[in-house]
Amino acid sequence: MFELILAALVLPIVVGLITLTQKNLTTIRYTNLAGSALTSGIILAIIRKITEIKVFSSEFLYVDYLSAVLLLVVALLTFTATLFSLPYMEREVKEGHATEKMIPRYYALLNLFTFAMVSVLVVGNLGLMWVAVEGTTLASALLVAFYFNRSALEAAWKYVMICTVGICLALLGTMILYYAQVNAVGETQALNWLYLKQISNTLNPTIVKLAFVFILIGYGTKAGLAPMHTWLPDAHSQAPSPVSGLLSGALLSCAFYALIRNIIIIQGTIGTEFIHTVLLGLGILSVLLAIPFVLVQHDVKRLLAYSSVEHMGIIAIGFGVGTPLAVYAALLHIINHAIAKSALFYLVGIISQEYKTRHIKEIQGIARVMPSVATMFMIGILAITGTPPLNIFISKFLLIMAMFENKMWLLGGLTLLLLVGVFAGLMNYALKMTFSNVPEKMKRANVSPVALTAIGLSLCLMIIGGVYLPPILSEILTKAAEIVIGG
Amino acid sequence: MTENIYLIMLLLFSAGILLPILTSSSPKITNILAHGLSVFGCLAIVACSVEVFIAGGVTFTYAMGLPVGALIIRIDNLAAFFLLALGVVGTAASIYALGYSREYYKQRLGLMAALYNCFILSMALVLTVSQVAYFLIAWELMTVVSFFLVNHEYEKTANTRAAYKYILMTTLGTVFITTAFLILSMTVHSLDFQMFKGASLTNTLRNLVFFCALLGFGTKAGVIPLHIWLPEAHPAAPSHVSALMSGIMIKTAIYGMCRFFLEFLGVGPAWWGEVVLFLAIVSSVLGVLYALMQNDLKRLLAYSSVENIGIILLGIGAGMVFMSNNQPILAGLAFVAGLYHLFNHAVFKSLLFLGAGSVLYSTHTKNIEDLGGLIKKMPYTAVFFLTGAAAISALPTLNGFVSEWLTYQSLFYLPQAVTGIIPRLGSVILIGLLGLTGALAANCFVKAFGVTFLAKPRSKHAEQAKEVPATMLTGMGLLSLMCLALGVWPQGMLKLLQGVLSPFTGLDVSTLFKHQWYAAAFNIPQANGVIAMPLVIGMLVVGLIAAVLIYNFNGKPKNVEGETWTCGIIPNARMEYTATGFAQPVRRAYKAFLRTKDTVTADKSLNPYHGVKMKMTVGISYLIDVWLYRPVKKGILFLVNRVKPLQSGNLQHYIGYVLLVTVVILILGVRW
Amino acid sequence: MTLLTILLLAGAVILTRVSSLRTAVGILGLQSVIVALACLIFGLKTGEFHMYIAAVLTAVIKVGLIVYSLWRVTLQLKHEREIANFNVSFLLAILAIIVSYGFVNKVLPHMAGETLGAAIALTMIGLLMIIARSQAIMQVVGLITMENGLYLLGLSITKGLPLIIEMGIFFDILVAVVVLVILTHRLKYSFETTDTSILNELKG
Amino acid sequence: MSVLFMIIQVVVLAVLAPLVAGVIKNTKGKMQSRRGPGYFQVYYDLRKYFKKDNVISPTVSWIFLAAPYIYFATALGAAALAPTLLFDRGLHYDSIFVLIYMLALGRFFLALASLDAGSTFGGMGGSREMFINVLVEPVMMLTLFTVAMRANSTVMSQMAGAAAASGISLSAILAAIAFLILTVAETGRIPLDNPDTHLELTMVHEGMVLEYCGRSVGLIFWASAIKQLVTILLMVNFFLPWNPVGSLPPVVWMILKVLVIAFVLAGIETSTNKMRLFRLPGLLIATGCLSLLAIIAM
Repeated sequence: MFELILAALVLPIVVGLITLTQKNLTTIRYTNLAGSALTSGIILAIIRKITEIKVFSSEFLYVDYLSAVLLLVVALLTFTATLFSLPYMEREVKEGHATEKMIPRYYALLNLFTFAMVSVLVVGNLGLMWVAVEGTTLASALLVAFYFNRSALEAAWKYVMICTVGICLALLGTMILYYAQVNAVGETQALNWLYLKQISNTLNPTIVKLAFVFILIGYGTKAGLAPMHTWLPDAHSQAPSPVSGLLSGALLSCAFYALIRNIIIIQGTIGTEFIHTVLLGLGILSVLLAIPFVLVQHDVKRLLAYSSVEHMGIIAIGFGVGTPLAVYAALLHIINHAIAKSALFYLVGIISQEYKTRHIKEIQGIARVMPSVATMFMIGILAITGTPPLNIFISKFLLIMAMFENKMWLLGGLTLLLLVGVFAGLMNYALKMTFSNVPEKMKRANVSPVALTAIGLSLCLMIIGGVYLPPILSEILTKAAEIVIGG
Repeated sequence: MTENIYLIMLLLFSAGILLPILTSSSPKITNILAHGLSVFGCLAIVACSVEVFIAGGVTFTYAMGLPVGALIIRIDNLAAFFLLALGVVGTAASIYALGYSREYYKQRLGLMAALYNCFILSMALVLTVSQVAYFLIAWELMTVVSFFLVNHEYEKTANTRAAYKYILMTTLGTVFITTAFLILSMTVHSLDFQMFKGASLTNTLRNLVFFCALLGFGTKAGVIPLHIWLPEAHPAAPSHVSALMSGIMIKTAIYGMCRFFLEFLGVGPAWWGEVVLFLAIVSSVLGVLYALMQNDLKRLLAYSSVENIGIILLGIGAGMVFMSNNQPILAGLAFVAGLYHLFNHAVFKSLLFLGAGSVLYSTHTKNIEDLGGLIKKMPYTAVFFLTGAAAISALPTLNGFVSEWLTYQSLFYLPQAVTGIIPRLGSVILIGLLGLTGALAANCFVKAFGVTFLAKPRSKHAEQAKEVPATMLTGMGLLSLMCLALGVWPQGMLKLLQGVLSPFTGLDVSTLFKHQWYAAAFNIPQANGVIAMPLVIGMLVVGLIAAVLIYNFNGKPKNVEGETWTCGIIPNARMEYTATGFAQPVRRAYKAFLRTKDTVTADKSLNPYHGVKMKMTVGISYLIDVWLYRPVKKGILFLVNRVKPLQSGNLQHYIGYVLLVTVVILILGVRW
Repeated sequence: MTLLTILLLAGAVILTRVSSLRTAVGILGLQSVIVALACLIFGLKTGEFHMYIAAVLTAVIKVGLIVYSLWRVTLQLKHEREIANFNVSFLLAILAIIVSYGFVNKVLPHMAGETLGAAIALTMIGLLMIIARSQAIMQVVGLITMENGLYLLGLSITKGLPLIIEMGIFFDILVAVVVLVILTHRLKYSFETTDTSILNELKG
Repeated sequence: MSVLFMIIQVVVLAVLAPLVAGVIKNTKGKMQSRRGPGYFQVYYDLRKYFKKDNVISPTVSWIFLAAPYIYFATALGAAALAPTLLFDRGLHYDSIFVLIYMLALGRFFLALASLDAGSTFGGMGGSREMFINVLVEPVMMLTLFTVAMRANSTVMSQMAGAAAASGISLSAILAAIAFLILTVAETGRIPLDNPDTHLELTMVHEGMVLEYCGRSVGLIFWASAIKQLVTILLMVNFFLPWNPVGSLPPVVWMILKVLVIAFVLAGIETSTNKMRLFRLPGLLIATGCLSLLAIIAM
């Protein structure tokens, strides 16, 4: 097990280094494809192993079902993102948005990013977890700024600044938590998650509550919860599309994972009431704040970014409701959202490359320019808006069901209504882009099969996820939910 | 047995969904395969419901790999009744589609055919699934599939807008449906419909469920003021799909209401019924009024669907009032009336849509101002359309008449059931308004048929019209026969409805109908009534014979040709009375409701006195839009534009937000 | 120790009044030196070995690399000056110090070492600089100041975080500064200025 | 048995209908200080019509040809259902709604026929006829409702019985007035319509049948006469059911009352002048209010 985890951590670094040394683009492509495939394979192996040994913990590493859920997300997205990057970056070079010598840097950073995210998920020490989360920011910052044009720089600057300020608050929180630990039991096993979990009820509630606030804000900023989400639309819209997919699908989820890890300990000390209330509040606020920007939007990638804010809100609501069912739903929602949203970002990548713009008004008649892409796009939009029989509906429905089970009639109804608001915006623009008349300069285009494969993979998962959930996955989620509840 | 038929049905439709996509190379094969399969699928549906009526209801569950529980299929009489309607209309529509699809050989036929099959399947699922999660899945599937069908001809941007309006409204409706279902299921801690009966709810929750169900299903049914999507979406879809949408899909909403109001919620307070009645009468009067104003044939039909949903709900609402007033027999009568009209409307409205489709097929225009004289070009279509028009105007010996009569009968006893002067007076006026609806409907369909099929062709399209292929005629013929059969011999359907309604508490249909072979007679404590269709037919036939005899009393007359009298000028098509002109008196009399905006433009250059080339454009604006939807839209946009500046692009602000929320939560934490 | 604290705060306060980037970076270096010294003193007090390492790391990374890289950039930004209302931020900085000391003495007197208040004050001033300054370099300086504050806080409430974590944090700060320096570089390159107040194109 | 009664009734009414029409025409003449056509004039007209041949426009379709038969047939049907003195015919098939929809059927086809010829006048007539029907139908329902509520049944024989049983009351009188106006409307007379105008633009019912000639027109006029008699019978049996005590048998009373109504109609037609089409809604709304008052007063 240890070896596996180590491999999963080292492999991306190695691939990254190889990439930097290589000049030949083809080799780079194949190395990275192979590398990502191998990484995903290893991660899946880890998950498989977890289902047998339930939990693995060493001095600094800790993996259990909860990490497994997120590892699954990272595994899937790393692979699809890399696969999609191949044709995408090729085209970028052809279009002249990027030069050939930027390509190695891109792939190297991509691998670094993967490494950072995996390390967030496998470390068992809250301090190191903080380090890793900050690491993801730094690794992705240069990816966001990849094109080094004005708006990309602006986005990256804001991204780093806001996230670092936020993450500093998280550091403060972590320190306070450590202080609580020191006061309670001394310095042994500082910030070791497992240990803290065991002794959580001995900590001083007031201090821990203080810590919670800072940790929540810090990781919440990274997870894109409103109103700390402000960096998100900029970064997502300026990064290269595969990276946008990763950011939205994997990074946000990883930040959320860090938050949850902390909360598991904190709720052992101060109880769940305050935590749940705050999470519910932020969740609703995120959904609410996303709506106006989805209803009136000019940039298609920002549109998707705000929908990510909304979905993070939904997940927050899930953890805020806090019943086993709700948490189960929230975790499932993390997976579903990651798959669907990344696929959508890839699609938008293709579309914006074809139309040479991200302006919704100028993207018209996809259905007649790229029928296959249009079909996938509509399916993706339907999925992301939680329409059956696609995967997100299942988690959405379970979540709402959990709310009603908790006698939250009005909150549940309100959430449903808000989702309609988002639906209205997304559907409106999706229809305008897909079915309107084609501008004369556009003619029927053919899309790279590799890209379609990458998206098709996610699409299959979406459709299957809508009608069938593998029992093994269901078991993982149930156990993970138990861990979150603190059972 | 039933289960096997059901599975076969599923199989057929699944094949119907897959094959067209695979064989999309040759449209002819696709067409025959897909619609052939759907014909058999619909027959299977009919068989299924018949089997249920004979052998009794069935329940079977399939464990699915989803965390939302097992799939429960339950077909009781109520479901079977709706399935029957679906099967009959579906069969006709599918046969019709065999011919009609030629229109789409160059327009993504494979996709359309697949969606068509999926559409029928989803409706069948909606009617049979008896578990909340899967019901919602089927419901949404139905919406989405029909949405793509509405959007099928996206070459016209208007269709896309219609589709958007449609899916937005229905999604909004689904919110309320979900809420209603989840409140119920979470109080009984089960997703199975069967458990909902007599769920112990507090009054507030009970009313909440009622309203959510009413709003949610009302949206799908197209009840005013939630109807705005309907007149946009139904015309946009391919005609055989419009037929199914108007004929069956909006009825699935009524099915949902029946489930809630009859089964789940049980007998409710009287005001529930009164609310339903109010919505119903508003829908029927405004619906038919707007229908009369339309010149687009399919839009006209769509609005008349709104009207007929209103009439159906009149029956159901009256039934609810009677139930709460503890008059089970009258309640039974009212529900029978409602459901009978539902079935009838399913039949003749789809017939009319298919007719409109045939007109579209051979003239390629829906604007009746450009039509005329088609009765000579396409005689059979004309006969079928006339049957539908007469039936929907509730003329005797056709099915519409029977259900209309039953509705009148049940409404007649309403004033004695309701309490309070306002409801009492209201229920009296109700009858007057229903009369008004009937008269307007007759007016509307005289216009529709007369202008479309009679007199001289008004345009080239109409002149070059040809009779449609046999398959399409067969489809329409089938439904026309149904219209006649259900009118001439209502006993069968009434017996069926007795079976459908008997299991529900609060109403009593056992003693309702004395089944003479010749008369649908009902007797209730207050009084009794007979409707002897054979007698009515007899009178008409005897009358006709008498008329013919008298006509030819002194030998056969000699018929001489002579031009129509138009003060001595040779008449041409431009002198004919137009559809707009035909509707003008009502238009003017009901200005207040229609908010007519008419403008006359004349080119005064040649003749400064009254000008030449006079042109009149007439328009009406819809109250609901003006009073409800536009303000809401404005308000939302206003809020949006107030909120958007938050994302100001200024880093300092952003960090400010972070600190602000930190402080707020800190304070919260301290105060906790 | 008290002397160091006073120096530290004085430096921070002065930091809010400088308009030249290089001066700011210089003061930052000074500040980092003080922090390193503080760390050393803590080490001497507690005899914790890893404190020494932490001190060394601070010296090497914060004083050495970070200041160096920032200095490098500022060399290219000859004509960049901070233009902001110094008086306001100055007063705010003073206020921050008063508030934080008041807070410490009121709320948690039992742990009112000299440094805690200073640490909080330093953090707040750092944040203040990020918000109130528009020069990229100034914001970075603010960030480091904030981080210094946090570090000091860690030192004063606990005896510093475990070494491995400390190293991670140091590493992160280093990388962050490198990234920010690159970005600043590019800003200069494509906007001809490093005044971040013009970075407000991405809206809505 | 009841069927036999029915046939007798149909024959009698069909035969007498033209006479009533004649009486009205004659009285009108007298009131306008003319001699007026003889009582039997309508019979002569009909005989003449049925001798004539047809001129048929090439525009028309089978609808045009079939309409007169259907119109006549529905009139006979109405006659068969109309309430006469043979109250309570065992079976309750004679629902008021059946009668109303019988008439509706005839109207429907006549309106279609009016469009079929493709002349402006026909269309105009049809449109107006349907419009007036839109105004009349709801009021008709309400007014009949007053009686039906008294009988607590919509079966005409029972309604007539109940009406006869109940004494003179305010509500009854109001309803009677309302229905009188409706009778005028249904029989297509001034002030709603002008049966013997010769100017196409003022025609309503006449406009619809303008294109007919010969035997068809004979059928239509006869049917209209029957319809008129049926309406008057409704008036008599539902709204004037009271027979002043006397030795005369009820049949005589009924005939007398029919004649009285005929005179009244003639009187109205002489004394008022035709309203503009768009004044009619006001009139009929007023009528509707009358019948509502009648219901409230009950």
